[in-house]
Amino acid sequence: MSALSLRNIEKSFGGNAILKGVSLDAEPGEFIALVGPSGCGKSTLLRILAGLETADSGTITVGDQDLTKLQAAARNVAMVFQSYALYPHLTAAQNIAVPLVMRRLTRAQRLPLLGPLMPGQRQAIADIKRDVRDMAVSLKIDHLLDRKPGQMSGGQRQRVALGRAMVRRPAVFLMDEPLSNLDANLRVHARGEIVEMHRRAGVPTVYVTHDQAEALSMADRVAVMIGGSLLQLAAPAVIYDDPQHVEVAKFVGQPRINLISQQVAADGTVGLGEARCGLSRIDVAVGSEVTLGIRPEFVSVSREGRGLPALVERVEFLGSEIIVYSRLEQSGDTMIAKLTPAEGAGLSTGKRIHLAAAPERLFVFAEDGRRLRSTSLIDSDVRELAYG
Amino acid sequence: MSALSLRNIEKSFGGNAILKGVSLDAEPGEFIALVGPSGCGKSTLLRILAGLETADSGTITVGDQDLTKLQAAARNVAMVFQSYALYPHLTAAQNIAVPLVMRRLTRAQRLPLLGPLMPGQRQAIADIKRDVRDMAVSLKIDHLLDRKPGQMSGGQRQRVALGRAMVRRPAVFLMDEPLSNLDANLRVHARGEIVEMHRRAGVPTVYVTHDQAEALSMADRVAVMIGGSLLQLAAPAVIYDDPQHVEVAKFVGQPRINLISQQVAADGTVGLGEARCGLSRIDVAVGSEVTLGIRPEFVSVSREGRGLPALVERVEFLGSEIIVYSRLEQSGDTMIAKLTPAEGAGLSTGKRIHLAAAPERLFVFAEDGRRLRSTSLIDSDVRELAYG
Amino acid sequence: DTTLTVHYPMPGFFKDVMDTISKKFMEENPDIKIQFANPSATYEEGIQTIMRQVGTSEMPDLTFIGLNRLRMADERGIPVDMGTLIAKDQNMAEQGFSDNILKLAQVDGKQVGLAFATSNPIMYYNADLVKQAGGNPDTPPKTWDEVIALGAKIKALGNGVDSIDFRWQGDDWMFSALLFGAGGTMLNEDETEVAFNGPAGQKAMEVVDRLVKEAGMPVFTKPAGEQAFVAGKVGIAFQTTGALRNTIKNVGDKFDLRTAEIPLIDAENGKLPTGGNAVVILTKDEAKQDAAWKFAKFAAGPYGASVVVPGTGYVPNNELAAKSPEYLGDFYEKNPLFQAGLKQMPRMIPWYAFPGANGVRVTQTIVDNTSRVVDQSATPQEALDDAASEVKRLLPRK
Amino acid sequence: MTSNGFTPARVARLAVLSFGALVFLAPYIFMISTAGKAQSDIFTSSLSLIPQQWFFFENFAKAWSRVSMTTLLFNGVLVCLLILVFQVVVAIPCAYAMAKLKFRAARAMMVLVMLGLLVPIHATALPLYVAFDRVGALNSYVALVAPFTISVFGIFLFLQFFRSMPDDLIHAARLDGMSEIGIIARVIVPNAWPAITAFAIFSVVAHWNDLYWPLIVVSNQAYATPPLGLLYFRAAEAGDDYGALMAATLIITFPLVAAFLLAQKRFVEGITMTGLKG
Amino acid sequence: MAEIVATPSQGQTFGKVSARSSAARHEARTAWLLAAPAILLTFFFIVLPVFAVITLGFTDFELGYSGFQFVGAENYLELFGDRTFRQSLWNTFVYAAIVAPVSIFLALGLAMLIEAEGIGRSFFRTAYFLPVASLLVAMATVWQYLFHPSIGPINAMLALVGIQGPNWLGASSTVLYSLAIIGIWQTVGFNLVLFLAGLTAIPRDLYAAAEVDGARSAWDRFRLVTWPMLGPTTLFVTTISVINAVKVFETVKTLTEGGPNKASEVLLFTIYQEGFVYLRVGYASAMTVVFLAILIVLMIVQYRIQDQQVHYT
Ligand SMILES: Nc1ncnc2c1ncn2[C@@H]1O[C@H](COP(=O)(O)OP(=O)(O)OP(=O)(O)O)[C@@H](O)[C@H]1O
Ligand SMILES: Nc1ncnc2c1ncn2[C@@H]1O[C@H](COP(=O)(O)OP(=O)(O)OP(=O)(O)O)[C@@H](O)[C@H]1O
Ligand SMILES: O=P(O)(O)OC[C@H](O)CO
Ligand SMILES: [Mg+2]
Ligand SMILES: [Mg+2]
Repeated sequence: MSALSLRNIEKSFGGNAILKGVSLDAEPGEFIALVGPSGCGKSTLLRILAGLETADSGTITVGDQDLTKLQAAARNVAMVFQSYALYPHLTAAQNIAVPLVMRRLTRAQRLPLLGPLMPGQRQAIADIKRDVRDMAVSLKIDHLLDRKPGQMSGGQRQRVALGRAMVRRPAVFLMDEPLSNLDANLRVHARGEIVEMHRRAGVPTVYVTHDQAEALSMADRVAVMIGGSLLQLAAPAVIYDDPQHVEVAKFVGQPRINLISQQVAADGTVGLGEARCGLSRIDVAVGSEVTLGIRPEFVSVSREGRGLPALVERVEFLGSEIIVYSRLEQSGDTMIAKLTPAEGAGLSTGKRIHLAAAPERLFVFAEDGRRLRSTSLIDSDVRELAYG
Repeated sequence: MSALSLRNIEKSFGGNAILKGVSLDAEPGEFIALVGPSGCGKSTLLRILAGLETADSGTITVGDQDLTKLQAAARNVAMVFQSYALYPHLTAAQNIAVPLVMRRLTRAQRLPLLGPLMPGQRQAIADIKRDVRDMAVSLKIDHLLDRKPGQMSGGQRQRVALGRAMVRRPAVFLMDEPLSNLDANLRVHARGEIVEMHRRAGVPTVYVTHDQAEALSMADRVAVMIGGSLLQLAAPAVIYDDPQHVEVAKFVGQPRINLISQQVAADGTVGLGEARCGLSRIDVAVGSEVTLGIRPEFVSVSREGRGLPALVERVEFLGSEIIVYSRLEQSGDTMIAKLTPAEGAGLSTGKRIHLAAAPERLFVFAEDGRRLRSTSLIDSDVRELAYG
Repeated sequence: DTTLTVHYPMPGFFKDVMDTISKKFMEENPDIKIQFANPSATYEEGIQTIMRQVGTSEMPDLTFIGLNRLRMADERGIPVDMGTLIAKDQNMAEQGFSDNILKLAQVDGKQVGLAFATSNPIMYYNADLVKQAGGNPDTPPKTWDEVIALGAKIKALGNGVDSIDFRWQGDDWMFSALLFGAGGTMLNEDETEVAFNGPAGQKAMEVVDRLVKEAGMPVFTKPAGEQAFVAGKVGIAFQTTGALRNTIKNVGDKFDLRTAEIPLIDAENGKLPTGGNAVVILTKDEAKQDAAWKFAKFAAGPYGASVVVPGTGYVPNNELAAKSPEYLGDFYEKNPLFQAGLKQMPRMIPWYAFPGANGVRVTQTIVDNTSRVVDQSATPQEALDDAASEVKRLLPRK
Repeated sequence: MTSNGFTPARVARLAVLSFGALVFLAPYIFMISTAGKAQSDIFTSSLSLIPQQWFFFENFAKAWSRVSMTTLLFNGVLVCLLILVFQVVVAIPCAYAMAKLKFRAARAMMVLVMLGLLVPIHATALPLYVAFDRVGALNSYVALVAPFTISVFGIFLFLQFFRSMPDDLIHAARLDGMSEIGIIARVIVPNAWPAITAFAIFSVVAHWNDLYWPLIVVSNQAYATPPLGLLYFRAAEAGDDYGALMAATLIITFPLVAAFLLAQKRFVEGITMTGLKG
Repeated sequence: MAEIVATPSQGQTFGKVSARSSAARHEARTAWLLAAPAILLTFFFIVLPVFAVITLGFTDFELGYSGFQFVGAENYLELFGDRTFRQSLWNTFVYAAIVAPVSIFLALGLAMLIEAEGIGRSFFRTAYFLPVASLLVAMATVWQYLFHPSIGPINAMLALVGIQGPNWLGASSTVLYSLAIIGIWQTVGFNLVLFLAGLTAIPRDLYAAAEVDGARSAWDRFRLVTWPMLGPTTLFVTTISVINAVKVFETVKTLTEGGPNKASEVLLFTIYQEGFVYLRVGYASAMTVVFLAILIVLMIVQYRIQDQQVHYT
């Protein structure tokens, strides 16, 4: 039994299908990153999980408990919001205490003046205070406990939000782009903290982001969602090296993967210059349109010799690497290559270069976006092997 | 005579010195990127240049004209704001036309009802319309001219803002983080457009960003500003490969450069394992504290053998590369290494590795942050050559 | 051409009347134009407005001042002395202004205005309710005891019906009606001592008290009492005859409305205060004064009266109008409701005006204390004593 | 949040709101009913909303003819409009200067504004009346309008609104070559319409209905504003013609209600954006 | 800046200094110009009259008589012993103490109901706002009728359920409460609209966070989010409501004239009576000063209390 399981969740707003049957399972303690372009339905899915929104159909189970019909307040699910959604009028300590107060104190114990007269209230409050402090110490924000959110920096607020979510030891942990309000340096740092915190808490976590670097670097598995459907759910390396859909390949990887449309040749191959791939007849017919993909780091550039001729359009220096944008002379496609400074030395706009790629690095996608099985060949092999 | 020259600009707000004597010269048509951490004074400098803020002291000249005392409206300086600052109630065409209307029409000609009766108004307006359209065509936004900013996407707004700034052919062009509101993909694309536009216009440009990738990839020269002082102004490759200050090295480069504090050894060297550098006696005394810097891409990792032993703390997978965070066993310093997926395969938290660096890639900085001249040595050379 | 600005109070009564009179006047005097300033809701507001405007360009040329406020106006030197104008005119009596009538608008023998509308308090009653309560509407009660007894019976009808509405609010006029009816006066002869708390005053206030206690008179605000009466929910109402026309209109044919003379505590010698107002000339401009005098005479003259009487319910203030067939003629025969006021005319004496600057406050004090009796928070004696001591403080120290 | 179904909670909520609305509208219901009744039909012992005879036309005709309703409405519109225009024209530049320009008096002015908020016309009416009297300006549009040409509330409201307008927008306008007046006319005002609408409703409602000040300075019917006119129209004694009075009230209330209906969306938007909510 | 002005010679030597101050001076001059009409009008129509009121409060000035004398604190001493004034103070206090809180909380409750409701928002908003936009002078007549003790609809309806309705405006024991009901009726819509605006400005995320945090009931969410987030609105609404309640005048003037027996005499009505009816401007001015002082003290107290609790982001 998985720790968290979504089955076929569907949701539409005013006739627009936003989630088109999403299913997802998380193992105990697993960290799942949910990525996808803006508007693809990530937040909606998360809100359904939290019980803030009701799905049109589908079920949600945590452990062996069916949450589908429970109210948000009754689910033991914690969430960190993109805006942090801290209560601006409460101090950090009070913010963190809220979920405990709401759960541990009875309604009578929470009453403004009468509360302290209720039996057990004093003890419960002392316990809460201790737990809040422990949480704050472990997040290194114990010196901020008396500040209000308005007096804290973005990073500090984020930690308070984390503290508020974690303090009650939830069964599932949800985060909706918690880092997107931080600046770049802080973001890299905070990634590490969240991963660390997750490891200690060991709670299944769904982490929404549209930053693929975040997803790849933090998650045990990455779920790529596009247009309301989960296209692939796999370990980061698999997502990157073995995308099952052209949209996944396109979404993951910076700079973006090079994509070139081609018709399947009569010998059943497609390819880039001499690097060619054979396709199975079962998958695709000769002459039909497919898309070739090659990641920029696998495009090699030489000044002369073998490879497809191209004109350099722009060279971007990024310190540790150089990105070269060029246009293939034959097809007019733009190709991006990622080089080390040494490899890229001397390249400049207008120069003529030759591009090549290793055939085993080529992905082939069908017209509907599915990845096609392919065999890597070099030009000379083609006649013999392909389309057999 | 340089196209734009700032001499010793100082500015403080309420007693806090924000700009501490900044000087900067730009050649005709040069693109200068001004980078620095948040709050270092970049926007303040730009605003002083534009005349929106007055400097406490210092002079500004453009060509041979002293702008120091001119009001913003009288300077022929154009600026693109981070928020774009488009007039929300005007269409794109009207937005772009504003600076022309303000400059080419007399006050009488601008009057709401009487204006059209003034001589020459009709002709002037026709000219303005033509210029606006030409500008829009060249920015490929001629189909948007009738939309208001609220009906445009971020990228489209940005182009309208560029159009408004460029249409009047300013003597200096200023941009304050114009891309920071765009999403990552659009940002990479827009970089190319701005560079292209700048090349065509040939106007000296100061471009503020806190994104070092933007600065490195777009500018002719990069000015690194930290805490109100310009620490280095040089070509991107020089900034990256030959930083003159520890703060510059720290600010530029992603992931951050590794910095290790060390005392100068008795033989006048410092170093990392076997990679050592000799320092000049003139610069620094034996036993004094210096900082060693090495960029992550120059740290090599091996499972066994030579190099400093370290424990892997975290491995970040980023698709085309892998970042390894490890802790040196001897000193306890954290070291970051950037590897290809092949090099990084099999590394995971807790593994023991060995780190090495090429001595010629080491930077040495004095305690006050200045870069020190150093000679690269390998261990065996030390005794013979160093401190000679 | 002369334009006269005319100000008047109580538009509810006089708006139509004023319009008719001024239209006719302008027809007869094409060289004089009449324009009206904003009317004031009550006599008190009227006089305050004029006092504020004295000496400014806003001051109207003519105004109509409550008969009880003429003294106050005169003390401040506001009205133009009409004595000289009358002297010039010579034939006042022929125009229907008898000495008796002229006297109504004199202060210490000085002619400050011409009485325009005069009234006295009468009894209005709902014949249907009287009948239901077992009374005979054709023989209305003649004494306060009878009123109170009948009132109690009406009250006993239940169904939300109230017995009596005695119009004590607003000013001291209705209290005066009881007081003068008992033969009392407000102050002593030489105006040095308060006299209304004497025996006559006590009798008067006791009537009020008994109306509440024995006949169950409720605490009405002025409009509430009027509305309840015209709605057929009140048996007997006591107020000015000036309200007659409006009451007739508001009652319509909802019930059988009758009027009768108001009872007097001293049936022999009892008197009644004269309500109403007088036209007063304010303009000091000689040229305008002639036109103003013409208008004043016209309004207070027989034509004016022939409009005012049927249009409101006031009793005629001009002998010509009352007697000449050209004017009111057989009006009273055809409109028996109007006769009650007419019959009481011989008992009318001037509405007492307190000396000094605090006149308005004095009357307000009397009203406030009467209200304490009505809402039973004070006994008649307490109310009278408190009122007396307060009024004493407000009178000019001699 | 707003599901399509009628849950019990929702039914209860709607019931409470509708009942409340009924209570709040009750006076209007009686007003409309009375405006349709003959004089003798109004005060009766039986409660009936439906007139026995249909008297709307007569009452409206009477209301229209007995007071010069056109003058009242004209005066009301003119006075409110003049007040509003002056208030806006005076308050906007001042608020702009306080919000976006650096000058030393800004702080002192803020204090003045806050204190000014506390001083109602009722407090200053006496000396103002004396002053208007001395200069012979009573009974004039000047007297009705002048004391309200300054609205500290307006300054306060616009100040809040302008503070939330981005500085960059103003900087861009300066770089584009606009003078400060140009910025106000071409950038601030076109973008301040929600705030201006919100303020307009506050201002017009207050001055259309104001009785206190007109009662003091106006005694000439030619300058009477609607409430003053109605006050004259109201019976002074003996229930005068309530049907006509209600008809007149309806006539005078209508423009304001219509204005609110038209502007309410912007009004709420304006309040939201002016930061009155904080 | 002050130093620079004091030593002009030094200012000349350093071009940079004069450059800076000239630009700053230009900005300040523009600001003054823009604010000048407002400053002038504020001076003439607020500051000067307030000073005049304070001054007149020490005189025996009466309208209609020319000239006046300074009488020191005599007016204030008289105020002290003036039964009407004391009654009027107390009535005003009672009136405000009812109208302000009730109209605030009623408006808040209604605003939350309207906000939560999908349909009819603009209808309800208009229905409740209507009283704000209507002439009190005219509506007073309607209220007078509604409140009529024997033929009024309110008492008629009470009678239906067997309650003997009070003599609303007629009895000194109820008149103030009746006026308060009208006051509430007139104020709620105004507050409601302000609260509606405040509610729309609360980030939805906070409610989501509250739910996730375990705030099950609507009351919990109100306590945790709505009430604190409405702090600034509530402050503003309270300020306006209190000021407006203390300023009650129209209903008293048109319905009760302060009666019966001063039971509905309120501050502004008393001031109006003294100043414009009895024409004792000096005495009325002294009352006005007291009135202003009360307003200012009220506001200071209120800000003190609320400032500690109100959160501004
Ligand atoms: N309450 C709602 N009513 C109508 N449409 C909605 C609602 N909430 C979300 N949507 C729509 O559903 C789609 C998905 O929204 P969602 O917020 O889940 O996207 P997202 O993937 O989180 O995007 P982002 O990365 O920008 O946060 C969007 O097109 C949005 O407009
Ligand atoms: N008008 C001002 N008054 C007081 N301090 C100011 C003002 N403007 C800027 N500062 C301060 O000056 C410093 C520099 O501000 P500036 O806006 O120039 O930074 P920046 O480098 O543009 O930062 P960022 O990258 O965040 O935009 C900041 O500490 C800021 O708080
Ligand atoms: O209306 P009048 O002129 O009869 O005066 C009577 C009193 O004012 C009624 O209280
Ligand atoms: Mg989202
Ligand atoms: Mg900046």
